[in-house]
Amino acid sequence: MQLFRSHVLVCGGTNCTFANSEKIIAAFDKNLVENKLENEVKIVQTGCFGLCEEGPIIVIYPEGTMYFKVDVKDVQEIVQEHLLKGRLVSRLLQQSSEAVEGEYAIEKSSFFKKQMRVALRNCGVINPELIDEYIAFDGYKALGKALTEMKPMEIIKTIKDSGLRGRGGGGFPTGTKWEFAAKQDNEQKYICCNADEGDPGAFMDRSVLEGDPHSVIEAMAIAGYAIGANYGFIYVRAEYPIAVKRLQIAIDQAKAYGLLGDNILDTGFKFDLEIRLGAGAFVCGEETALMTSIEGKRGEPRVRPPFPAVKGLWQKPTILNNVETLANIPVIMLKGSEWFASMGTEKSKGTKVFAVGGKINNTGLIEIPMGTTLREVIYDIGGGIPDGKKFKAAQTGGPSGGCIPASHIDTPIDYESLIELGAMMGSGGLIVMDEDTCMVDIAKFFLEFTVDESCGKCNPCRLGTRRMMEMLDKITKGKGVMSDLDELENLAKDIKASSLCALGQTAPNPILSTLRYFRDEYEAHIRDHKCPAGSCKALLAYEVIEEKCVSCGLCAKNCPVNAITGSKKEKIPFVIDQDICIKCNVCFEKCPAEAIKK
Amino acid sequence: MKTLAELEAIRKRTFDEIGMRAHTDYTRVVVGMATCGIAAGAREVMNAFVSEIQKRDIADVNVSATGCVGVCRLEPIVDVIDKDGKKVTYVHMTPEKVAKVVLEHLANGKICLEYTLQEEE
Amino acid sequence: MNRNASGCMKKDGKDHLVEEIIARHKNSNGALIPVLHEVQDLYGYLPAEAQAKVAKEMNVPISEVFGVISFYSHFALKPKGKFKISICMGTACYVKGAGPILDKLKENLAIGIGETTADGQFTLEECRCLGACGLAPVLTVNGKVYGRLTKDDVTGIIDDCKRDEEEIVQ
Amino acid sequence: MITVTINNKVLKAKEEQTILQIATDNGIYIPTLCHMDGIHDTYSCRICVVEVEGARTLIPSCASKATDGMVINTASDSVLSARRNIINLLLSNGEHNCLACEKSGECSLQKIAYELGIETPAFIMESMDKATVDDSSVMIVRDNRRCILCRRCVTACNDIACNDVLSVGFRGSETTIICDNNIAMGESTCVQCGQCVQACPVGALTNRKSIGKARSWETTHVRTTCAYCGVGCQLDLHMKGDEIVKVTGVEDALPNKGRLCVKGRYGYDFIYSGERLTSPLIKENGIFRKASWDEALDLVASKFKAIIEKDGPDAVGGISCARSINEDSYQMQKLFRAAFKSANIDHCARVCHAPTVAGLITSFGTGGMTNSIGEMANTNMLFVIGSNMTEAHPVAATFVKNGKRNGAKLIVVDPRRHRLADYADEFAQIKVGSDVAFLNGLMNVLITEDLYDKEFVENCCDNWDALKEKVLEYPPKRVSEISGVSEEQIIKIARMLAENKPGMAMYTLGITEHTCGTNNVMSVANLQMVLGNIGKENAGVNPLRGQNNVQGACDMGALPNVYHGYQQVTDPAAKAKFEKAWGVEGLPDKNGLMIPDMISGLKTKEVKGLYIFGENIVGTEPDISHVIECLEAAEFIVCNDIFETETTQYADVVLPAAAWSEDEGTFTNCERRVSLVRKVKDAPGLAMPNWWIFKQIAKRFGQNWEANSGQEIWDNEIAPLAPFFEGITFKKIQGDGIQWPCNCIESPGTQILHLDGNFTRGKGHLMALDWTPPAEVPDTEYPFTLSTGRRLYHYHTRTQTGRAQGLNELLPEEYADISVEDAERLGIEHNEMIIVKSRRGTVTVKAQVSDRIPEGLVWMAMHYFENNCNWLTGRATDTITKTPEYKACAVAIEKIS
Repeated sequence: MQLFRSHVLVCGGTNCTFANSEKIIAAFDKNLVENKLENEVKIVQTGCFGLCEEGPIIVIYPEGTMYFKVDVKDVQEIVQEHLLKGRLVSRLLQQSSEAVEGEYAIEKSSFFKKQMRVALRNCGVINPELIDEYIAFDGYKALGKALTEMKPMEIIKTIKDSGLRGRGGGGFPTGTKWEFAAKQDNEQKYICCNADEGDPGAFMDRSVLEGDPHSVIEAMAIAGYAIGANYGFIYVRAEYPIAVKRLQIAIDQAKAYGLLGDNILDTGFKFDLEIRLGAGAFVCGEETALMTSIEGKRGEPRVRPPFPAVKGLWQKPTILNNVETLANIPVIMLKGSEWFASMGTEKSKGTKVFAVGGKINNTGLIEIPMGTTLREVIYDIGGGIPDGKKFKAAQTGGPSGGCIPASHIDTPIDYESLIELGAMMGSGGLIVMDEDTCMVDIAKFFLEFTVDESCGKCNPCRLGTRRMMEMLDKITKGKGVMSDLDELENLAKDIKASSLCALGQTAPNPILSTLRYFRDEYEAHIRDHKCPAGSCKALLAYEVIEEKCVSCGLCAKNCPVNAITGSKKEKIPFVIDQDICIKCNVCFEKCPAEAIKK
Repeated sequence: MKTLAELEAIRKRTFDEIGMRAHTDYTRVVVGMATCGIAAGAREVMNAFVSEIQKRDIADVNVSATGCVGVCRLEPIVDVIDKDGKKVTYVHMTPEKVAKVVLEHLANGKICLEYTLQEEE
Repeated sequence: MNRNASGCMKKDGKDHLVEEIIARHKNSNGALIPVLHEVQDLYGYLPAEAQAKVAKEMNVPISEVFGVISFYSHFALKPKGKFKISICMGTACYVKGAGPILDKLKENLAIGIGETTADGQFTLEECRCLGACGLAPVLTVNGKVYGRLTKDDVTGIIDDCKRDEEEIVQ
Repeated sequence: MITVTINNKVLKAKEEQTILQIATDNGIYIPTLCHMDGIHDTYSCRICVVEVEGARTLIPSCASKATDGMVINTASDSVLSARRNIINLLLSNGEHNCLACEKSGECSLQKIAYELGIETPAFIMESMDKATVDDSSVMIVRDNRRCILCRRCVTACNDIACNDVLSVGFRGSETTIICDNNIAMGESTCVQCGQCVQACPVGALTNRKSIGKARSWETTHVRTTCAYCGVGCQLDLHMKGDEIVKVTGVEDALPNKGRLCVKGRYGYDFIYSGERLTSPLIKENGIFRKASWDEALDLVASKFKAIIEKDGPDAVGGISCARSINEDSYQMQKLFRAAFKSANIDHCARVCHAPTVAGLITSFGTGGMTNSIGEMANTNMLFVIGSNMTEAHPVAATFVKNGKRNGAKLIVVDPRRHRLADYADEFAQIKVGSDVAFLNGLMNVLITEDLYDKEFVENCCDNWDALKEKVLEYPPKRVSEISGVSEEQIIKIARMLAENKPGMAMYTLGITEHTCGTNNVMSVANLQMVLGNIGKENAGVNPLRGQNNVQGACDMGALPNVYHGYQQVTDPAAKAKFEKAWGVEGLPDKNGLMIPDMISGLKTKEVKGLYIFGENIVGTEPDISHVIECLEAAEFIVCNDIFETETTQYADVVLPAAAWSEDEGTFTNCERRVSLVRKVKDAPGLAMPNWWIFKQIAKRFGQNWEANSGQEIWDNEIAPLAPFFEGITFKKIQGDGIQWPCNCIESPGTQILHLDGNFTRGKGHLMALDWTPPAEVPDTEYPFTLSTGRRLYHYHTRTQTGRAQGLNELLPEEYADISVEDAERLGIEHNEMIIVKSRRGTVTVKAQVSDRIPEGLVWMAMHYFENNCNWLTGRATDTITKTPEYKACAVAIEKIS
């Protein structure tokens, strides 16, 4: 075993991989050899650090220096300067942080300062493709403890006491779920990991799978021991090739170490698992649909009860846990329920991972204690809204969730407070919207999503979502009438009440939530035929502000449909013919004098 | 199939190797690696630290590089900063001296006064 | 009219490969979807003959096989173009302007979502979140990611593909 | 018991009951669109939602079990609002035009919309793709514009009929019902049983034949028994005036539980055919002329009198009809025995299941199916040998498929890989005619591996040692050589049989139509006794009878050896009993001639007069050329029929008869169930019920029979004169029929024979049987084996199905099925016309190349006359029952050059 003085961790998460991190690794390999540093410095491909906006990211230990938006051509400089000479490459440090010693280190940056990494503890720290590195950070210790020191009921009690709740969105107490399944008298039981992360804009689970796959495997084995199951399935989206690959490597390694299979750690406990790929159906994130899909059928939800813990996969008791939920299990087992319960709020314990996106500076993945306020997330961690725009609302819970308006920005984030606001925790997607975002359009966007992703089994969801989308479409085109709003609300409530599964029951949430906080925007679309955010194309009217027009003619020159007339020579202000205008926004973009309004 | 004991062995061995990423309290060995330092043999000194630490299986020590401290005449310069932030600076270091510093200072907590700046001056 | 009397089936060169796939999965529960994944990898889509083969070999009604295929958007019933342009319509990308990029793509390629250009070169698809929200808005061309796009990038990306194609031809 | 409150009413209910069940039990109405009680639930329509106190959402009452103390409101504002919105959503897309819809008046959507006060849809969904009409199927019109995606049709197709054609395709608002892989229904594997139509709550699936015939409220429903096959399905005839406008299966009725096949549902309209015989016909100078009843009947009576006077009663013969009601067969055998004093009465069981009756009487003591069709869905083992059930007994096959889906093992043994084999756990493709060897092989394994039911064999059976000795001569190796089934598979099947009990054995004509037919039957009986599978529920030997009333015709004594109820004619006590009852003397006390001998007797002049009732023997008897020759040699032939047939051509007098639905009586299905056949219209023209015709002839023989209706014949004669039927009366079988034996009025009938191993004959008789090859085996001149049978869309010689609109379209001509291998070798293309010839004849027929046929086999049917397989079949018969060996003869096939 060779000791290296320095480790260069290169993010191998999807964002950074897409942004070329693999080429960066190759460049490092080449440069280290050229500088004869290959025996002193080790390159490690690791999981997501969270700051995806700034990727590709590399971190150099032992100092913990974090470099952002690293390009292949920067590698030489990093090797020469940092690794060889110990000097920071300050242009690659985060813009806001000053190059004061210590302050550039990963844990001291503002992005990480308010975070608390439990589920993501190993992401960006270990090489996910090496089981030894996972073991080095106490990996499989919890499984060992469970199998040798604890009875199943003690494990369940620990999880119950910790207050851990399902991180997939529902927030059901995990320990209680396990207890149901444990109490079922059945030879065959199953553990399923729900890694069908489908909310648009959410990638927490993928990051865990890519960065720390063994934590999920270990947790599933613990769960299996606790409820008496010896087989598990991990249902992953086919759209996550890196996660699938790393999971498979991890499973193979765990099998090779005897941490999966027969007689685990010589305790006689047997547990095995396999990966099942999703095939592009959002509804399969719903637990009964997921099971139906694993059974090889159309992923349509089933009626509950019976609950999966009683009759799940192939009618056998089955536990489904979300990736993030599982990732918490080993730590809870090692550090104890009290430690976990000490974080968070009264009813929402521990931390929660959010994928923060949209109109925010630090797009990425964050893990915060429950109860952190939205303001802290957006401004302290997220670095605020770009271009000095105003924060309008944050959308959580994806198509099942709702919006938190700016007026509630100081709400502490936990399960209950979000529900109270008409939003929901969901799996952890958090999309930030600024003044340019039209809330009717956002509601329509989510409805288009649910229309596409409704399984089509029950009538309210199959037809009702489409009807609601039609009505929203009408409104965004300025063809709505005021009575539509009541009709919409009424329909939304009935769909919520009568749909078969959670998808249908929550599909109206984006509408109900935006109607609750932004009814005036709806009314403006209907009554004034105006989109206050200037986003709904059909309602825009581009006009030249005469006083500001410098008669340069750039607008007319660039107009694709020749809708703008005027004279550069005679300095006559230009005019847009509304009948011809196709609202392509080109004139607005090209005008040097900001003389065009919409 | 691995046993719990084997698992612990893997844990310890690998942690020694990669533990620097964990950011717990470490004693830091900082080698001045500016041009002047390298010219004076800082690379060799640094490598010596790494291999000696590995040889003696000393945990909780990080070896890292830093830039020019500004006293080029004393290069290679090495700071050993303990967990409480107390700093000892060794100057004119050589690989041979490193062996002693590792054994005395890092392993046994006894400062090798003879190599420190104070002594030099 | 098919009256079940004749069960003759057309054979193609990949028949035995399909059989191999099925044989590998036959003993596992709920194997239909894993099998379809692999068969689609083989053909690039799921042609009717392959559906029939899977149905017969796995002893599943062909109606169920089709029901499953048509349920999941990952499975394709029609062959795709040489270049699969897939634009992310996840929330992050949408909020950051994926819509206008999609419009531009439609305009440039003169096809709608899910369609393939007449020359068989391009298929335009939308997908729900690649999880590359940090690079939003993004699209992929045959898996290659283009991020932080503006609608002005569209023409260039399509030209890139056309150039690649010419290089291959040459 | 639990207590729940529904709409402020406090109700007691059983635990595990759903809210919907409790409401329904208590007369509280909850509307539903998708629910199919006890069959399958999709819970998808959401119309049945109710409000439950404390619940977060509305609760689907069909899916939710009530709990103690539950407080439910079935019509709260929120419930009604949700229902109204859902119905509006359903109405808002597609085209729900009640004016044009077949279903108007019995449409669930229409009904619920009406109840909710919805006059027109509140909105129109414009963004939905327009649904279309699939007009490709012969019998079924799929109007997707009216489809509400309740999926009842999918359930009907997959879980009830198990045809697996319909499924749900696509997703979300694009979801549609698909056939196979989304092809037109008419192009699909759909067998057009119409179960989906019956399940459809709206007008999305309709019977093409019924369109425009009647509005639902104009029709009355008459329950009756199907005119096709031995399952005896219960039908609801939807009548407008005297026209049947639609047929549906009677839900929950025995034996079919609402299920029907394509013939049962759509084969009804032959009775309205313009080709019906409407007047007695007398042949003069080779040409038929119309005659009055008196003239025709006088002529028949005088001719028969003359023959009997001159040549004795043995010179006349009668062939009764297995498609007509029991009362007709009873009257005909009575005519022959009581009026003509002739023993020569038989019927077409001779050509199908006579070996069943003989074999099972020998083995068990009673010649009927031991168990019942419904049990097939509940058993643990389904052993199907020599039976193409999905085509010949489609509704029985649905129960077999249900059984398989419910977890039973299915073993199919047949030379052809027919459709049922696709569902099987094991399919043994045996060589034609190797059944006894194969069955002995199975018993060999059971005995050598000590897997047989020792207790049953010892306590309930006799002749064990002889059987054992014989069976041990058939080790798997030898059996494999004879049957072509591998040793491993023989052993595997035997073990599977032993491991999965109780098990049912089913067979049809693949077993009986052999020179060793009776042995085959007894061999099946042996197997089931060795397994201990007799006298229990979900077990037994279960022959599926061919024609709708072939069981009944046997039961009624239209056989040369028994009076009705299997009372032996050679038994003096029986003779005395019937002489007394019928008020006659000199009933024949010997067994009469069987059909083949009657026919041949015409040529040898032993038989001079033949009375053919409802049978088209020219098409159905083997060796057609021979049959024609014999008929041409006859002195006098009279036919009762409803149509002119190939056989009536040879008659001297043709008497027009009432058809199915034109007379009231009973059919007995293969599970011994006597069910009512009702009259819904008068026979056309002068046509009269058959029993009336026989009665009129008897009158001319000086006998005055009192009974003047089917009911009087049954209640006053058939029931009192046979212990098997004594407890059955017309009154008792107004609903579901009763299975004989039913020996007293209190008895509910007998579902299972030989209960607890108490065989009718005392102990079950184990017959030691040797395998014998078919009479005619392939040689170099005729290198193929021809096996014959029937196909789904037609029934025998098409006298009925050929006149039912649509069935000819579904199967427009005869085929010869040949193997892919032989076709390749001979260069024969699919659908190419070929010549098939045997030592007896030659036909030109279209080749159907199929991978369901093994090399060396040619398979044909008898539906179309010109290329009827019986031009080719031989006259070799079962030694005991004289049942022809339709299943094996040697043929050659040739390309037409």
